[in-house]
Amino acid sequence: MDASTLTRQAADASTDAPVQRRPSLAALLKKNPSAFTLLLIVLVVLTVALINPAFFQLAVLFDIVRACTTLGLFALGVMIVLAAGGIDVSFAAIAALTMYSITKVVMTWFPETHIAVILLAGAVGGAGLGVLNGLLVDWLKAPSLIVTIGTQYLYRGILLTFVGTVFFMNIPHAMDSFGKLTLARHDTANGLHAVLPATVLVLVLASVLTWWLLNRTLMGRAVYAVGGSLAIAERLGYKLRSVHLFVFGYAGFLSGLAGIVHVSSTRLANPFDLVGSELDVIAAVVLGGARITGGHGSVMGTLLGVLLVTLINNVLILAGVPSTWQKAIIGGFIVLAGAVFALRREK
Amino acid sequence: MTSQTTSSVSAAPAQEFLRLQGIHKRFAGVHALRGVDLTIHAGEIYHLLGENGCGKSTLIKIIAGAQPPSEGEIYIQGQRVAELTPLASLSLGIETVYQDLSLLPNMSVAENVALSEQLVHHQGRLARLFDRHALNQTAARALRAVNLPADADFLDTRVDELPIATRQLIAIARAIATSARMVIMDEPTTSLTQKEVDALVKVINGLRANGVAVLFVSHKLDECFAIGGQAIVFRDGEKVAQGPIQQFTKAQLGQLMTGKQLSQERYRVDAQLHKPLMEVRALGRHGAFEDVSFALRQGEILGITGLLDSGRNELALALAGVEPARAGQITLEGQPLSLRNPGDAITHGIGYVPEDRISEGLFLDKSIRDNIVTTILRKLRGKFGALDAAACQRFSTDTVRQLQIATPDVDRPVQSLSGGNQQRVLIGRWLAINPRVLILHGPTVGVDVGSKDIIYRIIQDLAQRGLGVILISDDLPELLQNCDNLLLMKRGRIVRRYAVEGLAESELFHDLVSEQSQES
Amino acid sequence: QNKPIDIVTVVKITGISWFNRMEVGVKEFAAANPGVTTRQIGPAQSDAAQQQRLVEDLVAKKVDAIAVVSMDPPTLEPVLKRALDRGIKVVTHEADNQKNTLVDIEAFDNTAYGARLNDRLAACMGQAGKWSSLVGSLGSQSQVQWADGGAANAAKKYPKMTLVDAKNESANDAEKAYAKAKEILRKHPDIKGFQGSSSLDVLGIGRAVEEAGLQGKVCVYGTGLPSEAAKFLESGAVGGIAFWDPKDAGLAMNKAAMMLVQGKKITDGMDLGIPGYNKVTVKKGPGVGVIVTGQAWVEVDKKNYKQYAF
Amino acid sequence: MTMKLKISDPQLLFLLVINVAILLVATVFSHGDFLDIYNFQSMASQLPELGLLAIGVALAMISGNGGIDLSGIGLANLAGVVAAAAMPLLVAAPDAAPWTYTLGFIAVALVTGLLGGALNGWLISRGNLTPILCTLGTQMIFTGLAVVLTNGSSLRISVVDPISAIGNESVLGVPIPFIIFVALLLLVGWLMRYSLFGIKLYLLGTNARAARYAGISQNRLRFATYVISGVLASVAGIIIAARTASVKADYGNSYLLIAILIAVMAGVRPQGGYGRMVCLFFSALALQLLSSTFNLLEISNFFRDCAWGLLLLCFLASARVSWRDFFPNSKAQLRKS
Ligand SMILES: Nc1ncnc2c1ncn2[C@@H]1O[C@H](COP(=O)(O)OP(=O)(O)OP(=O)(O)O)[C@@H](O)[C@H]1O
Ligand SMILES: Nc1ncnc2c1ncn2[C@@H]1O[C@H](COP(=O)(O)OP(=O)(O)OP(=O)(O)O)[C@@H](O)[C@H]1O
Ligand SMILES: [Mg+2]
Ligand SMILES: [Mg+2]
Repeated sequence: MDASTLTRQAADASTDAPVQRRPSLAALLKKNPSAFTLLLIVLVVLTVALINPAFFQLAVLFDIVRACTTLGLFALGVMIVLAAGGIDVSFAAIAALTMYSITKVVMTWFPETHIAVILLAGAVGGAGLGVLNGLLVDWLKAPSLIVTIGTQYLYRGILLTFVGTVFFMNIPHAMDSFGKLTLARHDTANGLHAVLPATVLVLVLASVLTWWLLNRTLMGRAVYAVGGSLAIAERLGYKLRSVHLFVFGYAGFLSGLAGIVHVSSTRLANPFDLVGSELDVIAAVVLGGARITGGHGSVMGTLLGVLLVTLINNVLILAGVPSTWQKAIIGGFIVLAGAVFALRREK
Repeated sequence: MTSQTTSSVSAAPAQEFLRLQGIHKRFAGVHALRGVDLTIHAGEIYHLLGENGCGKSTLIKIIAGAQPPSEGEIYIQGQRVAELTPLASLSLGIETVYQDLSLLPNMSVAENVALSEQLVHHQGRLARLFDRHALNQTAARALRAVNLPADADFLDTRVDELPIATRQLIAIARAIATSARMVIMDEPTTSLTQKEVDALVKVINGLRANGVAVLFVSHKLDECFAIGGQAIVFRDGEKVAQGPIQQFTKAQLGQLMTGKQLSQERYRVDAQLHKPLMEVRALGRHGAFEDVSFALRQGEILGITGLLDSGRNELALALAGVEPARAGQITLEGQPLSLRNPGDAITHGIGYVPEDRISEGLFLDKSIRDNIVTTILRKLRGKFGALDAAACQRFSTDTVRQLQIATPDVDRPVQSLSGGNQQRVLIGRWLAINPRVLILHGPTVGVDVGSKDIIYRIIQDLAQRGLGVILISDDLPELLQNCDNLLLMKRGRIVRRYAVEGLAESELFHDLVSEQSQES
Repeated sequence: QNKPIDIVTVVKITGISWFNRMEVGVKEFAAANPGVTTRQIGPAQSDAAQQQRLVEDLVAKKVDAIAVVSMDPPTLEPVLKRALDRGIKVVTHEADNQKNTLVDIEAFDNTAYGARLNDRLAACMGQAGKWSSLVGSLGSQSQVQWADGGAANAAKKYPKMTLVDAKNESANDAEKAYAKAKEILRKHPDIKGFQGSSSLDVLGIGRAVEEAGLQGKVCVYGTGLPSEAAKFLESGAVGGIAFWDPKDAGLAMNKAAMMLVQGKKITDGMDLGIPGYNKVTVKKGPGVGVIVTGQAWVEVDKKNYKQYAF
Repeated sequence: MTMKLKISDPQLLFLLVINVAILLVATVFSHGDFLDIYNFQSMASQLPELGLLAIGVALAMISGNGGIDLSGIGLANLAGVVAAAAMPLLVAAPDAAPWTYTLGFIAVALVTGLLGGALNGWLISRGNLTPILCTLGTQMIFTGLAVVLTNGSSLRISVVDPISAIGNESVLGVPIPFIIFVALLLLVGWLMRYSLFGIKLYLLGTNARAARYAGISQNRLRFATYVISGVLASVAGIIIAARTASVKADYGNSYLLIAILIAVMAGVRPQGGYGRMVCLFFSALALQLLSSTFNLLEISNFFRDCAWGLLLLCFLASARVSWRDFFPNSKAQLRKS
């Protein structure tokens, strides 16, 4: 048989089926789901700037970047879990448990601890709880949504029953000064300071690390493999347990960091904080192009999704929306963004 | 790629690579393998033959480490392997093309083909760097070996954007991407065209020449004869025969596999074609098929064939209302139809048995009964609009009896049936609507000889009762054994029409693979 | 008669400083009154529905008296009615619109409290300029009354003050309060004052002000707890706070409950023997019971906050 | 055949055991106080709000394709708020026409729920939105609109006899909300088991593609699912309004996760195709029993959260340990989330 026809035919087959091979806008968007998120961000920015030109100032940018930090750390963790085909709703409880316990321990016994040690402790503590999630998911062979609903209740219950409920106004000195540390400072015309806090660096580093893990290590590839199909990945030799432990552990790791960053930047440790923000984070990640069904998600997209959600949450007063209308407007926007995203999925 | 070191082995007397001893596999309630002894030598080709559900895939999964045996011992190169994990199996050089392909839909072609190499190289440890350059190189080499393009664009394409035939080739490419010692192929040719199969045969011969053992599973006996090697015949989880395949005749193999005599005869006899039933005029959907016209009479079995991407799939989907046509007209008994969705087709008595019974047909963990009555729920309504449970039970039990579906009761999940029985359940579902036209798309893909026989008899019986049957298939003997008339499609158009009676397979085959593209 | 009087205090949410302080009062009351057992419970989330369920279970248990700090008075009406029907004595706090209560204890008049905070804010602002207000949630009756009381006060007395973007919701979250304050600062760079309502509001606003380097230029007043707001009072980011001592409120509620169980009445001008409730005014409430109002509010600033250790 | 299935259902068995265990523990530790008729009435009237919302969540999950309904409690509140705001305009003197007021209230609330559910259904089935994203958004829209209508504070409704009866009275000792809940649960259970809707929904949830090929119209089914869920939410809203004599935009904001908890503990499969209403009932009952027991025994409410979490994990563990060998397929089914 002549092999050349076969090659041609196979090549035909491979190019015909995905018809949109032309370099059109539609094709670009299809290949790059985060482009949609970017588009939405630009739209919001333009709209708000039109309503209130005061929006265009460095100070607002600083505020928004700052507000992204904790949400961003959570979102990266959730994204990696989604990419591996799971879902995690316990991350906020992990963050709350680690940040509060660590603050309490440091305050009570080691008030002079260096911030690096505290961050490390947060990361390790969070990773530990995350690994427990991973072990349970792996051992119980149950959907991670169910498992993490269980551990969410468990972690929060443990925190509030056994660790404490009263918030600390006085946080360890190291955390306080970490929260105040600034990267850049900008004085507005009317004498207001706007600062870009150093806590943002944690998000930047975490993003770089996440990107590197996902794209440059075998583990990163394994995450997508398992997200693509758990059964197939297993039979191709991927160790599911390692992947489960890794993704949930890593999500926990980021949550632990997020908790410490949260305490440092709010400069108080409130055990009731953070829990309740789970769905917003998941919404941000999904708006960043990850899929609930697994196997997809990128660092860039996730950061854009976070930016989009933060933006919506932080421009309503600037845009002059009365406080009673704000919730409905945010909801409307999420639906709208979801609809735009759904258009992408249709051919 | 196949390694240099093993190629020297082929000259020497064949070495034992793998030995299975007393392998049993029990699933809850099923004894799938019953004491299998098997030896695989390097540089030899083996054909694992047997009916659906006789345990072929199970055996393969055990060798590949995907499932542990319940009992029995595995020796590889003389060494006993206590626990064979997928990774261990891969490390020992056993590569598998699974029946379901086992490709990761969300990952790129390159990753699907070559990521395993790096995984195995690092012994499954994931805390290692990933080498994209090496990945692309390995992938490109393997893809070229199966005649797929290897440019950067194709390497980066996501697998779920590719047609099934290309995917099957990618799965094969994965198996030969690294220096395997043994390659297992579980029905690798189900969606390949003859040309692609021929190319695969070359690949297999290349492997053998390099001292690689090949374990090949196919229900298409002709392929097996063409490839040559050892035949291993399974029946009900036991090995019943082994020997050079050329020593057997097809009939013998069939008998060994089923335990009964099978006919090679034409099933279609005494055709009685009645008045015109369905007429399709200038049907088209841009980019899929154009200007398709044909007529179907009551009691007629009309075959449609063509290579992959010939538009026959799309035509079938249009007739079933799944992806409606944009141009042209369909009339049924003189009435023009508009088929916008499968519901419309059902209303007009057009039934469609889809090609991929797992993803398009069955509700695997639902009962056989639910799977059969799916299309006639409305008719089985009783009091208060509720489903009449007794009627459902009666109806599905009748169907099970008529179609000889092997199950003690209809409450079992349909996934507990073997392939051939599942297919019959699906056919039963469509017979339930009392169709005037029944479209069967690859009704015997992955179905063994015994089940095929039953399915063909059912088809004949339907035609006898005055239905119009459209049989879409690329199994030429199947078409020749069953049809009255036959349409050949290429590039979305009908290029030739045949009356099947007396048509020779060689002529049909020649037309199928020739470059001719205009209807003559 | 031998059975001790069983009084249960139900708070809005359990565990936070405010209600821990109240629990001190609740326990103190039992210690001081033999023959009375008291305890305090509250939901784990700030949700009116959860509080309603707790009260429901107490009614089923048939305790002698229930003292409730209502999350949302109207939602508790039917269950409190059932309590009364079952002979359980009901005392409420922060619920002057509660109908099914025998005694509602108010530390002070809410509108007057809001106005008073606003007066202090105005004094700091020089009675002129833009100001804004925050509330924990729009659903919180008393906090909205304080914010509205402040707004009405300013509208009446200080024509040069303009209220902008009023009643922003902070969701009882210091971080959200901070973000809202920041956004208001961006929108109105010339803003002069903030009035907070939830005890977490001043913490968030204070931080925003401090970060912008506006201590002393922007005035921040609101409800708060001395221990929590200390940092910002010291730095000058928060000018002053006001509160009432939850411990005393707890004592007052339990006292009233005990008196009800014993069949005694609270009359106008009575001394409950608790600071701030030495000369209570009693007026008829919207329902069957009375509203007992004290003069229990406390105003502190940088100078004197240390006197209060909670 | 039905009996055989019922007993062999591991979820149901587990839930029954749990319910009995909690009941026993509560009785022993409370020295019998728990077995008070009033206590049971009280629990029975607390159960329906959450139970109805959980049915909505369960239906959405069963429909597959990542189905979930996060907007239930938001819609319940909105339905109550719209009715409470609209009725004074329609019926000037509620006390003079109590029945008109009540029926009007119910009608307006139901229509609101219907429309809200239809919005969800339309967005998800036609607009192709990811259910979790869509219902998160609409949840905010519903709550937000209720805030706009009420300025956030609670709104009292006219406590006329019929409406108050819905929330607070009993028939033969059984609280009316409970009767409503059980009736609706039975109705939905019947629908799921015997009606074309239910059977098709299970099939759709199991394999959407196969359902399409078999002529089952997904869009219509999904739409109907969310509409039913919306209507159930509005019934919850009516019960809440009647039981609290008021409506409020953010009442029950903690119900969102609890409703999901009830559904998953009932064994509803998050990826679709499976879920039983009997199990849902016992799952809701278990949580209610546990919660009331803890209140009775004066155990911290925070610890209750712990216990719920543990209970759920035990439930999963029990399925893993003892029934694995008997249900080889459950492993594969349970896997992916
Ligand atoms: N996944 C499963 N779970 C439980 N039981 C199963 C499962 N798969 C198969 N079985 C049982 O094993 C029995 C044996 O099926 P088997 O594959 O031998 O049928 P068969 O006669 O070979 O079918 P065919 O004629 O189509 O090849 C089936 O009847 C079924 O009850
Ligand atoms: N996971 C499982 N659980 C229960 N039974 C199973 C399972 N996998 C396979 N079986 C049963 O084991 C028997 C052998 O199945 P197997 O897949 O090996 O057949 P096969 O020979 O590959 O058939 P086919 O030609 O249809 O691929 C069948 O009865 C099948 O139903
Ligand atoms: Mg068989
Ligand atoms: Mg097989």
